[in-house]
Amino acid sequence: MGLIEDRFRKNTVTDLADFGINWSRKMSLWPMTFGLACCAIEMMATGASHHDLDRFGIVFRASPRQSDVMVVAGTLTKKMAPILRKVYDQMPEPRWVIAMGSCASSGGIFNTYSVVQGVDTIVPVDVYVPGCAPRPESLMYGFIKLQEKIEKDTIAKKA
Amino acid sequence: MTQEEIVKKIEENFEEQITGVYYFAGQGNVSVKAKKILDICKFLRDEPGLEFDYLADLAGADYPDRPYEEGRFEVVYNLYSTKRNHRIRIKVGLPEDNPVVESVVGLWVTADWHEREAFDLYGIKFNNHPNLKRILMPDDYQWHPLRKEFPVQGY
Amino acid sequence: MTPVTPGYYVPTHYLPVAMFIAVAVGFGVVNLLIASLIRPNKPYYEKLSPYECGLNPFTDARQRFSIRFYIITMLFLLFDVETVFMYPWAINYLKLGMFGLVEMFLFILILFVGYVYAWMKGALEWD
Amino acid sequence: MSDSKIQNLYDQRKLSPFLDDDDEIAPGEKHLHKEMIINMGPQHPSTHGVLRLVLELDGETITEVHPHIGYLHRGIEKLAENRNYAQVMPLTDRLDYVSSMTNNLGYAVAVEKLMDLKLPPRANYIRMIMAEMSRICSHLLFLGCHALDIGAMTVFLYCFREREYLIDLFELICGARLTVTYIKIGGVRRDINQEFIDKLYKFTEEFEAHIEEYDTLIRENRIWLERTVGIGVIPPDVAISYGLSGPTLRGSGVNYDIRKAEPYCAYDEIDFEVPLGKNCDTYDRYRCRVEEMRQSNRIIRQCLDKLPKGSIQTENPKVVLPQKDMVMRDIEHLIHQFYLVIKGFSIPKGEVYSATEAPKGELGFYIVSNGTNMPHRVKVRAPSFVNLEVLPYMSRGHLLADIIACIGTLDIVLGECDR
Repeated sequence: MGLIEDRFRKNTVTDLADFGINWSRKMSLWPMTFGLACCAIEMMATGASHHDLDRFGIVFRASPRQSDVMVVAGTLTKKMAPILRKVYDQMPEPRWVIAMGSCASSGGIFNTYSVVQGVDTIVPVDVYVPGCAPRPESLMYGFIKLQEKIEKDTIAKKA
Repeated sequence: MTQEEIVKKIEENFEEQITGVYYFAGQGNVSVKAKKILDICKFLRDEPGLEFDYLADLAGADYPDRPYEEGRFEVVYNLYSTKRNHRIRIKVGLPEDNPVVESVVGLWVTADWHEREAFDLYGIKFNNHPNLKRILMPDDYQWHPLRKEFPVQGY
Repeated sequence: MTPVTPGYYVPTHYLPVAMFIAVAVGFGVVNLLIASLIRPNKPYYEKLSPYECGLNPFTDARQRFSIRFYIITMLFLLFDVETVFMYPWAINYLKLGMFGLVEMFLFILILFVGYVYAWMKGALEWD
Repeated sequence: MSDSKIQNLYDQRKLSPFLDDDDEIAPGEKHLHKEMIINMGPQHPSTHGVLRLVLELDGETITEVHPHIGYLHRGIEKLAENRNYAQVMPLTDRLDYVSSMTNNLGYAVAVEKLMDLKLPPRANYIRMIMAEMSRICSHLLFLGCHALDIGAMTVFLYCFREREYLIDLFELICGARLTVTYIKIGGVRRDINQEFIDKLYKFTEEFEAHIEEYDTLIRENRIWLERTVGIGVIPPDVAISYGLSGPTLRGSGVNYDIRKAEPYCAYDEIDFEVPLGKNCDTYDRYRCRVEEMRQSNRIIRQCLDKLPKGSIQTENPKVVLPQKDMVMRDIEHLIHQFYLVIKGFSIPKGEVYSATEAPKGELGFYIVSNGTNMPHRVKVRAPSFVNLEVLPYMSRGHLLADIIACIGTLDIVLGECDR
């Protein structure tokens, strides 16, 4: 944050500010769909009408400029890795990454010459959603876990 | 037409090119020399009785422990005729040091990407192919991954 | 009317309009100012590079494009301004009566001549 | 950091006026200044995955398209060469992940042709039901995404409502929603129970009305017609030369459906029509796929009516795991189970190419066996890989917005395109 971050010791005013800022961030997480493979279809199913994601305030944005969280859904290959890194860099600052599916979390069953064994070697990952094509409910649980992580964020001076 | 009739028709016209014929699971395989592959394919496509106008699949294959004259690499043409509803498979053995064969893009346009993939994954070169570049691997990749000596996890 | 000192004239019945404008502009500016102060601000080269679906941009974004776009923009501006002139006329159309009607049609007629001229010169053809 | 500092940092690493070294626009042609080059890159909402198109534009019309694929190449064929025949089945799920049942079916049919294995009729009928259900799922996803790309938002939500219903049925019988691995070599994993049959029957009755719902939404919609009629025209002979298959080929009027040409499973006992297009454009391909959904619906109902009794896997103990209780009591079955689990079955030397009708087109498996329990070579003839080749041909001369309709109508899935 510009002026008010890392400047004040933890006190009631920063707690109130934290509550306000974190509440607004976690309640409107706009993910950028980084749909690569099978998990992208499950992500679409999660976003569709049956397991609706809009009720979490989660609206899928296509461009990195307007998104807060990047959902890496599918197998990341070595040819695609620099693109993932570049698109991650182009996201505005309070940004998080959800590695959806075992391919994104650890390369999954594709331990081959062209697959990056885990997205965390490329971008810092906040939440790993297990499953090979994880169920929509587990993706929603991943989002809830990310919201809990955002709640603990603070603007006070880190000790 | 049954597989035997098709193979007989090929043998009548290209007797000296054929290096082997065998049938497995009701499907005929004709192995031919690499030199006249274009004429054979043109014959198969334009012959009124055969009319193989549909190249279903062009696959590369790697047989490292085959004797030298049969060739280590192999290009397999799975042909199908939409009008006569029959299939045939033509196989071409290529030596290890210089796996080059004529490109059949002129006969079936679909061969363009199939041949680029065979080049990319096996290193089989195709003469006068319009745009012989890697298609699946990054362009600066030095190896050909589907060769048998290449480890699964890569170098 | 409040006593007015000579040389200083406050259009009192315009005061609410001025306050209204001040609040509107102020609301916008203050919000933007606070936002720019407290939002995280960590720019670095990759973040600022233009977004090209994940790749480096081929050529600079400012590129020469064909003249057709320019001609169309000019024509559009011209006729857009014409319609803007019609608004005040349309509001007190009744007060102006016949005089206003004829005047406006004369105005439209002049611009119509310009429109026909542009059409004949082929400015509207696209390719 | 003040603005000026950012600015000179920006100028310091000036944007390269030329392309990256690996990017040659056209063969042998270095970066000549074309009108405008737009990169519709791998991360794009409407490229149905990680497809990258380098578009050369003259104003708004497209002069040339260079598709770049390989961004999802996971080396499935290399993996398949190091696994025994039964272990390759989970890999085939991830090829065309929208309809994984038909991939399993394609691979199972190929291996059974290689081993010359006969299946009991009930297994064939269950396989046909599953294949047609996943065909409807795939066409529903095509319709939803194609309409969403062109701007009709509501069709997407309607289609996914039906798709969820079918996926719940998949989950009912095999536990997984998307990557099911339900069909195995020599039969199917579990028998379908009465609850599944009733629910599926109820679905087939309602589905007719549902198709009418989406159709009335877009069939005569002026915007839809404007965006699809006359777009991406592929004449029949060009379609055959490009090796297209499936609804993309049948949209151009070529009557080639593998379920009719070379019936596998028990398709010859079922009667259904093959919809054909007349004027080879995007609208006809869309009509073909919607009509195919109706035909699949008919097929499912006929299969449910004629579902024979009997076992769901072959009797050959070398191939299929014996019943659990038999294994506990009989040493013979125990040995079979042990061998099958540890080594899997091996197939004598030989090779076979078998094609099945996947929702996207002809899904062919060319399998070479070398006598051991692992295949020597598994080549997947992916319909999306072949259908994508025609994209440059069909989108030349169209406006930039029409390429989205062209990608949508080819119905490509990058999982099987890059393998």
